[in-house]
Amino acid sequence: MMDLAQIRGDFPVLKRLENGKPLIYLDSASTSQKPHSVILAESRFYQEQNANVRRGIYLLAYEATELYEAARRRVATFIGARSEEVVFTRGTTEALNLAAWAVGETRVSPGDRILVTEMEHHANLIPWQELARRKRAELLAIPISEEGHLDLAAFRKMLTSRTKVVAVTHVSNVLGTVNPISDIVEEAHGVGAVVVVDAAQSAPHMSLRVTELGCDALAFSGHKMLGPTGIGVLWAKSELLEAWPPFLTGGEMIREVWLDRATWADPPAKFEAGTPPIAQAIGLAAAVEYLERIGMDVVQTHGRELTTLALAGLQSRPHVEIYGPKKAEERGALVAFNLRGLHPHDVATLLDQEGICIRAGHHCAQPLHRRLGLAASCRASFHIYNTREEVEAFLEALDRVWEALR
Amino acid sequence: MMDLAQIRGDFPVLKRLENGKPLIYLDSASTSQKPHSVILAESRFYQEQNANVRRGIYLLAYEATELYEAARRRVATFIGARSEEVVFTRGTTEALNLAAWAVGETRVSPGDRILVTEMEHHANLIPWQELARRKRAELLAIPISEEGHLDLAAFRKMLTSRTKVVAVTHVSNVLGTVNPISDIVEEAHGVGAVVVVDAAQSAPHMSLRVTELGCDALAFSGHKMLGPTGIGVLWAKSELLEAWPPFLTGGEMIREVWLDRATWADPPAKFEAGTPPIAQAIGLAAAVEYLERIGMDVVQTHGRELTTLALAGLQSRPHVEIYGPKKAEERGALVAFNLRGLHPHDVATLLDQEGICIRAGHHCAQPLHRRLGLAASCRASFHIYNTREEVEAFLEALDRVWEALR
Amino acid sequence: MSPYEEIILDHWKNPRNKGRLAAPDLVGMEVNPLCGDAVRLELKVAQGKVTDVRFDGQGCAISQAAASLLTELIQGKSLAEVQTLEEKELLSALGGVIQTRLNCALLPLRALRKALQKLS
Amino acid sequence: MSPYEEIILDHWKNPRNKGRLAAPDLVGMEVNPLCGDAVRLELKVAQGKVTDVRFDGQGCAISQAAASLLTELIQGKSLAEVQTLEEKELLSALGGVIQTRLNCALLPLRALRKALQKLS
Ligand SMILES: Cc1ncc(COP(=O)(O)O)c(C=O)c1O
Ligand SMILES: Cc1ncc(COP(=O)(O)O)c(C=O)c1O
Repeated sequence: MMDLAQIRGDFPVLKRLENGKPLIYLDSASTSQKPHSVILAESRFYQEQNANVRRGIYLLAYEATELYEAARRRVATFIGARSEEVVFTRGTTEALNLAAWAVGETRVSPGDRILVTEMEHHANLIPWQELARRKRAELLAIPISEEGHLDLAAFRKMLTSRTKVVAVTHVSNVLGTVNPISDIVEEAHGVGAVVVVDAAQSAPHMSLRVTELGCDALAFSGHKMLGPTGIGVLWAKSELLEAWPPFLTGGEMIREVWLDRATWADPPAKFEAGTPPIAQAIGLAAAVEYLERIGMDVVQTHGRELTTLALAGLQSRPHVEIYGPKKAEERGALVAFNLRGLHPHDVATLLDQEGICIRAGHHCAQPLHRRLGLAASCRASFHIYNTREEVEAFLEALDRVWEALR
Repeated sequence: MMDLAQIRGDFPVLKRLENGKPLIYLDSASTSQKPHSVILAESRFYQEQNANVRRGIYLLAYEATELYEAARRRVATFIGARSEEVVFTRGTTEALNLAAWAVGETRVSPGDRILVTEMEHHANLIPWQELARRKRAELLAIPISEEGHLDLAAFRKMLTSRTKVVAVTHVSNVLGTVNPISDIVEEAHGVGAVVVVDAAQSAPHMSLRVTELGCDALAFSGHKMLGPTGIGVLWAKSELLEAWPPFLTGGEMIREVWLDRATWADPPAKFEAGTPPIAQAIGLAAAVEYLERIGMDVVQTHGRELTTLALAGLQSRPHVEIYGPKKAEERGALVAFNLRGLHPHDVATLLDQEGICIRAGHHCAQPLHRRLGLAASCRASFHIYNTREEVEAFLEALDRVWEALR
Repeated sequence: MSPYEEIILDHWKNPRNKGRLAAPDLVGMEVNPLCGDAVRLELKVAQGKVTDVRFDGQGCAISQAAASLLTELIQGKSLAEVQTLEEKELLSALGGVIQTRLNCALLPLRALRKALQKLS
Repeated sequence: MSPYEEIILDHWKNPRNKGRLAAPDLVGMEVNPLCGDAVRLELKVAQGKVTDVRFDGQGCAISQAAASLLTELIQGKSLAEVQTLEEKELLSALGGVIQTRLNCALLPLRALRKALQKLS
């Protein structure tokens, strides 16, 4: 179905050694590796078509603009959206800051309620804290169950006519939980709240259809989905983009400017002040093309297969504690865990000696770790280039870590 | 002194044809072309060292972090600053938005005064308009003389104890004027105002020493100085960075996070929320290295030589109107002009037919064009890869445009 | 050296129907903020036909020539015909327009569509 | 398979001078927000000498072993010696530390420096 050897051949970094061993990269949830086609798309742009966009009327600039806007169309198609609704940002974080700011300017008044969840990444938490502070609004977090699912009954009770926005992650970067976005949207829309979705961990691994999710805005990063650093996407419904004031101001987002005032261009340009990450948008389009060629269903199935294997292996080891849902079907392609009594850093360092890269820390989710009673955890995460053999090697190495440090 | 043929060989795009003619790229003030070494630095990172920074403790992530921080150190040295004072942003526009926002949060109250100039790029104008609106402060623009110099006498009169910030461009992207930053700083500091400098057009062309300029903050873009898109720099004095609240919030910029509040990391991390443009920072460092190898003095001399030639040629044609200082020594490496009665777009299109790329429009400086009584202008701008022959070809082609359309 | 067709140069140097109408029935105005090009179209309509038309504006040769030519294209036509006028008709009447400047050529057509909006 | 020197494992599994002092003269505390590692150092000082020392903390093997070893290194030393203790002395006493983890190893030294700050 999917030729893993060929796919691995597309990722140059996999030829590298890590501490003298073949690299086993299990940290794609932090950032993914990049295929040749993405690296080439960027360098080819610089070598053959580099010019600023939207400004010049010479052919070179025309071609650059066409490539940039074609990238927008490709990303829009990837998530089932219209291209006027796709705003390029530096990444998920900037996209969520923009959304939180704009929702605040247009919908939140003192005393209003903002909902987040206990499992949010800092990127989908602190911007809302700042908004709550700025607007003197109330910030509440939807609690999670022991297994790491959102407590939807508690959520329903938190919804009031003053609830203006629900900010929720699609897939938790620690628990792996896939949240029921369309259910959340239905409830939230019932009280007139908008739903902002952090898709940083879902966009790389599953077919997203914003119309089916039903949410009002959605953010993700290029670098986690085989694309370059420095590029991300904020999608939002046209009505919102029309209503929202610009977040950053400057060149390219204006209609007319006087010394004392200015009027704005139409979305998405309104939200793209200054020279955008042009080469990076083109690189992201190449990543989308690569993923689509494999097929997002195949990508998701592959991730689930490796997660199933990892979950089973970890569960069979009594000294391992796993966080989040126990079934791979309820998860993204990642598993967070701890070895009893061992610090995640020590585990990660010892695995790295065998060429295995996992993440150790709080994964930008301190409140969640506090909720779980942890300072930190280990996390193994997978993408299309990982193999069953790598997961098995990881599990075996984990036993040697346990032997060495227990 | 400088081997121009060799330098041109370093820029792959120069081998391209434009409308069937050898490309003569005279729009570097909009975005510069990139040498091999910059393109390679980025792709090599993706091929050999790609990982997220600051987070992982495996070797790959350690190397990526080292490269990212080494890039910061190199950029700091390039402008004579300390690396803790260098914040990576997407570009000048984001950097100036950050500065305007933070200055506003820490120094500007209702009734205070903000100074800009009549020659600002929208990027160093609209963020201050927005700040003035938000804080109900007064925004005034320092006027310019007929020749395009700042009216320093008028500036002095505008300084009061309520003047909190002066935002000024180092080099105008239309007039070419090099503004006397240290004089402006001395006056501004006299009333306790901070000075924010837009160095988008100076950083690519001259040796910058922030301590000699004396300003409090300074912004520039990678893509205009042979570096990648998607990366820029905000430099600011440590005291300011310490005092300023963060602009974007999320991962990597925190110390501790609870569900309802958070504390911040030290600068520069405090201002770099989320995954930064890692490959782009590394690419920018390669651009700095390239420029330093040639020598910024040589870069400046070369730009001045071409500008002298262009100015003389344009001045000798009675149907050409030139904007800005008449002497190349008072200018950056660019010239804006018009052919009497012809629209800049038509001029640019006809030149493009001969392979010559110039910019036509308002160059993101509508108020300046209004001040000059123009809807738009043509602009030719130069960088290290341009030759005297190209400038001559441009001048000759301009005569043919005049013949065809007059 | 001109990539501009003769017809563009001709309409640019000798614009047709330039000016204003005393009491137009339909008016449409479009501006390109990137370059300041502006076109205003005024139409007089009687019995479902365009009986008179004027354009006014400023800008590049292509936008102004296109505006001038457009007035000729719609003069005397039925509103139905004018409403279905396609981009490619204007472009081919101009003898073809270089791709980098399509926006300039289509500016008058956008002004026309704005004018017609008031009908529906 | 351990890249950790025996001495690190030894100090980690059998920490020396762990706990608190009744009435410390100097106290320093450091936290690494990225991983939650924390080290607290307490010193008793008499006649310019460290007469007693304790550490407390939580975290990875390297940070905790380094803290334990550091207490041994400074116990009984003059304040002058303690103040000039260099990073490399601690690192070599630990038998060398892997580059990716230098931060962990140096956390206790930063806590010590914080404690000593109160002297100057
Ligand atoms: C003087 C000046 N300031 C600011 C900018 C904005 O830079 P960027 O688009 O890279 O953010 C430019 C370039 O367009 C400029 O010339
Ligand atoms: C769930 C989630 N949200 C947001 C982010 C932030 O993404 P970025 O750092 O690309 O802005 C991440 C990745 O770190 C994430 O996993």
